Amino acid sequence: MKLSRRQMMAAMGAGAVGATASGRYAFAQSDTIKVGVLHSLSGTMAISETTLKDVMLMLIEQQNAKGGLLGKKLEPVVVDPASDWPLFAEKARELISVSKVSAVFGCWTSVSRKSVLPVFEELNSLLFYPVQYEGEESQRNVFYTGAAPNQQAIPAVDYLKEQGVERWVLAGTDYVYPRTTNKILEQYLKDSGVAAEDIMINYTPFGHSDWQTIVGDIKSFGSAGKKTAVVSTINGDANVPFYKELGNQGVKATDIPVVAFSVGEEELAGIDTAPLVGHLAAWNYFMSADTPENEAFIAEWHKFTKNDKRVTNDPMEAHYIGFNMWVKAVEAAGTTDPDAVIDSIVGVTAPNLTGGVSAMMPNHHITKPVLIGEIQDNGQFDIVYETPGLVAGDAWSDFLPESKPLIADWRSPMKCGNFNTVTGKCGGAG
Amino acid sequence: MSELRTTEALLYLDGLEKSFDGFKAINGLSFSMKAGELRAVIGPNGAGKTTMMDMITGKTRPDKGDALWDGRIDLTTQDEADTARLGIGRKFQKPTVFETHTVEDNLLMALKDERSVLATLFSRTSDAQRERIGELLALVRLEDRRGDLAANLSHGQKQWLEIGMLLAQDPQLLLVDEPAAGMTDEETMRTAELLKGIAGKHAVVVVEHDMAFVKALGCRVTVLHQGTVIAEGSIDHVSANERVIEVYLGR
Amino acid sequence: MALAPLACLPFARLARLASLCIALLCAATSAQAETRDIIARLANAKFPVVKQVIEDLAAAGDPTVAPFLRKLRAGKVYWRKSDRAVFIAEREKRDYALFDPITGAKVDQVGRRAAKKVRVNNAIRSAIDAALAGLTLSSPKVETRLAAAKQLFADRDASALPALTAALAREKDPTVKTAFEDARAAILATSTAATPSERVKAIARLGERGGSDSLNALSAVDAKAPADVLAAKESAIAEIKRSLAVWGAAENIWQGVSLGSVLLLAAIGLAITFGVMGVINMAHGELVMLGAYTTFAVQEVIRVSAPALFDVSLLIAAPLAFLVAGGVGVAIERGVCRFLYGRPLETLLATWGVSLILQQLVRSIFGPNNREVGNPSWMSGAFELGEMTITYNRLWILIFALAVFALLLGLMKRTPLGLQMRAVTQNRAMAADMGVRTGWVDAMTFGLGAGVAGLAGVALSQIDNVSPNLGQSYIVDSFMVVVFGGAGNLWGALAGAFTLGVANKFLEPYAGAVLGKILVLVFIILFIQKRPRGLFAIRGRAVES
Amino acid sequence: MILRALDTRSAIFLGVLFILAVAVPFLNQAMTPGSAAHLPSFAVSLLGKYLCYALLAVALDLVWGYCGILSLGHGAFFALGGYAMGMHLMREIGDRGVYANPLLPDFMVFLNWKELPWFWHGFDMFWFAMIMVFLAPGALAFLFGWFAFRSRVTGVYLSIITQALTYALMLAFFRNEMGFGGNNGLTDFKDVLGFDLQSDATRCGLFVATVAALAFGFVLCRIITTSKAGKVLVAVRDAESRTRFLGYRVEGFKLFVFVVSAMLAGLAGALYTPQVGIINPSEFSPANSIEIVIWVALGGRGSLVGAAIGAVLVSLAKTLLTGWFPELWLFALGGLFVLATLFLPRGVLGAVEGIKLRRSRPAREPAPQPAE
Repeated sequence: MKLSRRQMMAAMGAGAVGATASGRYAFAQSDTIKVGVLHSLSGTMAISETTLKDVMLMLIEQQNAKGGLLGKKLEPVVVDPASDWPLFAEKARELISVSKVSAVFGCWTSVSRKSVLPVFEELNSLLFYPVQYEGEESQRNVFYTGAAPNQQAIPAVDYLKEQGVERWVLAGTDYVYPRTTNKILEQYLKDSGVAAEDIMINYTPFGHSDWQTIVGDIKSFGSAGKKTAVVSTINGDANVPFYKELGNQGVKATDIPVVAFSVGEEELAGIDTAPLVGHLAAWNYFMSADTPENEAFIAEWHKFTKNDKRVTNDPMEAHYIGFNMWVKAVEAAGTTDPDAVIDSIVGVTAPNLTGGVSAMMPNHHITKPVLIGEIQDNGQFDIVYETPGLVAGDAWSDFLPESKPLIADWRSPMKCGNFNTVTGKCGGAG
Repeated sequence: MSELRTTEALLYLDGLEKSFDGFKAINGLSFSMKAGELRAVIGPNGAGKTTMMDMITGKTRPDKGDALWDGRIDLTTQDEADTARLGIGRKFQKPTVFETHTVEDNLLMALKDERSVLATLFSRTSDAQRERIGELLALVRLEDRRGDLAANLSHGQKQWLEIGMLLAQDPQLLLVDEPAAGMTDEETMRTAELLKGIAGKHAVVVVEHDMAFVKALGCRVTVLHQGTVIAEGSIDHVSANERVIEVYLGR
Repeated sequence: MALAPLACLPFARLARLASLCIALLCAATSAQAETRDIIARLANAKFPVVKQVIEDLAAAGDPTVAPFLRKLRAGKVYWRKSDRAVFIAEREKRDYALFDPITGAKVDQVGRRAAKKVRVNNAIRSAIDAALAGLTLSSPKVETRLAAAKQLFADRDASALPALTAALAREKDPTVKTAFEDARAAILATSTAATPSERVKAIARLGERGGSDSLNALSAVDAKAPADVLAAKESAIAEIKRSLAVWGAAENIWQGVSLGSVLLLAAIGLAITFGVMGVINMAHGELVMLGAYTTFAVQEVIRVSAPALFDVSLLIAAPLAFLVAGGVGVAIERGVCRFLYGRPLETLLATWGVSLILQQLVRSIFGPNNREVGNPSWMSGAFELGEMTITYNRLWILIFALAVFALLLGLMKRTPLGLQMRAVTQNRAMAADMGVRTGWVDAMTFGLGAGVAGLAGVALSQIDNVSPNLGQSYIVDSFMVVVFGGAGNLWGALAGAFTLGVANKFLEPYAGAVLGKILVLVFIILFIQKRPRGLFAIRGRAVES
Repeated sequence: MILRALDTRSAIFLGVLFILAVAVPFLNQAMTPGSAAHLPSFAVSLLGKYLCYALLAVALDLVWGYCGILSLGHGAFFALGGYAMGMHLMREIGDRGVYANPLLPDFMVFLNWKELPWFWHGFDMFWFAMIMVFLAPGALAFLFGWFAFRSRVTGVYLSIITQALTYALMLAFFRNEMGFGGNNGLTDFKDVLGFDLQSDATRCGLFVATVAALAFGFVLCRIITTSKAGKVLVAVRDAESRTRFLGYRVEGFKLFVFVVSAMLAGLAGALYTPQVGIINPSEFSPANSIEIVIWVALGGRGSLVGAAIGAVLVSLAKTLLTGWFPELWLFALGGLFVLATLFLPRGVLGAVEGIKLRRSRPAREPAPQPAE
């Protein structure tokens, strides 16, 4: 009877799926805590995400060297969602229900996060998401260790205004993060008295490689007698040709500075930065941050990758903070049970790499300093501005009419990701 | 257009012209056929024989000139499927049959029947059709290959199958392009017999190089050269024509 | 210094002269001491202090400080923690070599942690640029004076006006003189201190000068200026905008041609493998990528072993890229494609598999990140043609694309290999009968197409990412070009690439980059309906059967 | 007509589908979780996804395998069906979105849309959405086919412009102004027809619906391919101009199968969306469409069962390899494609047949000698 059922399963082709399952179960027998790593190792996003997989492996190795967690060793489970968004959901499901991981560190793009979100909700697991994003979200099972718009975009604009910028180009790749960020910035700029004709908004497709027209447009927009700056939410690959075109067309940072939210040390590694000196980026971490923690982290990273040319960047620091917060929360709860960790993690603090101590807020975002860096000719950033204290991540922007009344608080008794302060109800506008 | 012609001619071509990239393939071609007539068209390479057939069947549109079918229908506005439905069947120089279909299916698809998508989707083969296929198979001597894939036929058998398919369409006019190419002498003579047998009931135009074959057909011959008719008449008449001799021997 | 004549002078005079010299030297030294005092304030200075220091240096007007300012701008100025002295520093292995800020003499070498950088930001760099412009107005070098004039034009700093006027009076070089006058006009036009008539004259001058920087200066004329000044401003702006519109169209064409040259390079190899051989090579993009990575590897080697050769790195990389990509192409042809002739769609599948393998291979060897490929100096920057900015890299890529095209055309038309290629394409069996080694010709043709893809990679490395995804982003566009132009025809690829490039660039300003691209694709789809075999189809009976 | 369409192989295939439809929900629902016989929910969704792909492959095989139209843009029809279903699921969310806007989906709210775009109307009704699942891809296929087939665009040219079609659509759907959620696409679905999408029962229900759809699509394609029209299709594939000279309007036949195939692809997409929980523009990417072609080629072009098997095999390989060798799986997958085209020119099913034939042949007649 049992045999025949097995045969039946094999005949259905489900056998192979079952085989992966049982293969994984075999590992699960050993006394380890599993940590899922869900970053694309192939496809278009591999360029950014592979590093994050490496940093997770390093952090887990370090934790194990310190004796593991709750007396057990940590075991990383790495899968490749291949920059394929539905595959992210499938792999998340596999990590949680087949590999039985206690927490997952992963995703880069918003769409990949959106894709896995229902899975984490349904199977009640934990996701640590390390990348700056558009906000407008707070989910019980997700911890946002990257920047929300108020932790990156708004301080950057403030800095430029201080530098005398009066005319703004908001240039971005056409997807949800730039769209939302630019909506927020547009509102913010208008609120602070910038006229509509002094704002130019431009969107380009993913992987846009011919920037001649747009750089030309920026130049002519900048020749209206007012100090002009570009706020760039241009994503990933498109940045290299954009900066090359800027450099070659002679747009200098002293004339029209470009402040970018998606360009970090990794992206600059592919460009000759000499013509770009002085262009800016806003992040919560720069490799050039002069602190002992950072120096140690970079040394470990070089040792781990056996390559002292590898750079570090902001999402890596986000994973560093997120992982340490998870470790502390698990230690505090005494278990890796997601419900217990969700309860214990709010308020947990972990040192960041820029000399401060970040804390997990009730809305599952963390406090971070905001740094503005200028590109140097060696591919690094020189920090020219730092917020005086840490800024708490705001899940719901105050500059979008519909999200203004919303707040998130996952502690008892509210336990709500979109509480409407006007109607006093959980669940949006009510 | 005179009344006389419209009543008499099944196919009437007048002053056709066609050029490809400056090269005049057809240059003032006029030609007409009566119903049931057997006609051979000869001419050296590049004389415009195939292009003429292309124009009759709607594959190529002439730049200038008239092409009338049955005195009423302007052929220059019809495409291949239209002309086939009007009753013009065509055999290619290279035998073209449906190789992954059986011999029977090849004929079945050629049989005169509704050709629309819906009709074919719901069509069932009737006994009468099966019987007709049997007759055709006998005519082209392929009775014992009925269930075989057409791909497995010999070259000559494919030629005959294609002729069989033409007949299955029951056309008023058959255009046959070099039917004897690649055939043994015996097969060639048999093919001539076959075509002669068909003529009368159907009008037939045979394009051929093989003079022996043309002689065996024993019909009126039209000689094409540089896209125009240079002689027409019995085989003896045209072979005596100086122009024809010059064209054939002069190069 | 003229020491030799001194020796033959009578003693008394010599003594007098010596005392004069000492006095002068003292004056110089005291000026220098003042400069040093100002510079010393840079130790551990915040940005506003640094800015003030620069302004003070500019006000002191000592031109010998210019090199120091340049070093400061480049982030090479450090202060020693032990005594807060300020130096120019150069990295020497793990240490810093410290140089005197004025004389440039080496004075010390300290550990990495013993000195700290004087930090600069954009505002400071701008201030330095302005200061340098003021200090270098009387520089002996023409270029330096021109640069100073340009900077003053952009800054429109009224405080520089007296120095500028003085420099203008001294100036002999006509070009520089014009530039000074332009800068003066820009300052006067926007200065509220100038008289209205002066301003109107200055504005008129700017209007005649034209260009977007004049527009910039004119736009900065404040709205509270007298009516006649404002009227002059409006008419001047209108005039400039008119000429800019004309130049804008020219610029569109140039950008379209440039985009077309990129498309041509990406597609021309495909025109050979796909057009001539009928092989749908989905790995074409990856061959382009291999070319780009070859360039990267060459530059790496040069960086390490022979930095002097950097400017010729592309010339070295081009033949290597051709060989690498061509070699891989021959391997693909011999290993995969030759078994699939006559089944073009199967080659699509197999080469798709090859493309996945190549991508992953490069990812495993070079890592998934972008790799830096530098522009040699002759491909950096831009020049102005009227109101158009033409960047050197794009200009060279256009030239390169046309050269590759011409070479290929010559190869196909005039060499035995080309003849054999065409023979095999037109009638494989007959070519084989006539003694053409068809297998060898196939391999060479495919290798040629692949090699050209490698060349495209060298060019693309100059404007785009060098990452394992490089090829993927060009493959669809390349197919569009070949199909639009008409497969099997090099001229078709040329016409197709430039048509699509220019069309794209003309649509972009109106429809935006995304919609523009969509419209071009829709246009291609519709165009193929009209001409099912592309722009330069080989027509006639032979092709159809 | 249906009976005529079903040979032994089809019967076995349908039998397997039937067993799946019964066994999968049973093993998932009736067995206690953790027992060896229990099929995890994860596997149910996964199998459901594979079968959606199988239906898509069957649809492509109808046009490519039987009519010789190599569409490199079939992903577009799949995605359109998916979007039609996704739009319905978005409307089903109603006021349970994060901003609790009863009318507008979340992505419209935070991008400050004030009104529902006109093309979103009607999708709140399931029947309307189901019509659109067929109509949207069908209409696009009709429009495209009408032009392309009448202009006699064939072969590689046709393939490349279908690629242009899906590429253009991808770029269009990426645009946020289009009102389809841009790069993020449509996600956060809550339920379908009142059933919670996160419950295992709904998942099993969707799985059964997918099996039914695959069976339906398969039988429909069998009916078409075994009819006289199917013979005409093959005739078009093998000798298009001969078919024309026999009086068949080739463009009509092509248009017919192209539209049917697009609609089936749309149906597959509609079932795919609720099972994976997201539909976004990357489904339109040319690479996805090429992958569909690879399924069909690998399984066996011109055999509907083969196409379905190819889709399941490749997807299964991808699932397993991305887990087993996250950093090397592309080598394996790429190698698989190369080797399969070189050594299995008629696909897996063709190879199996070949082996059978070779085994049976020596008994009856000597092996055929290669032609001299």
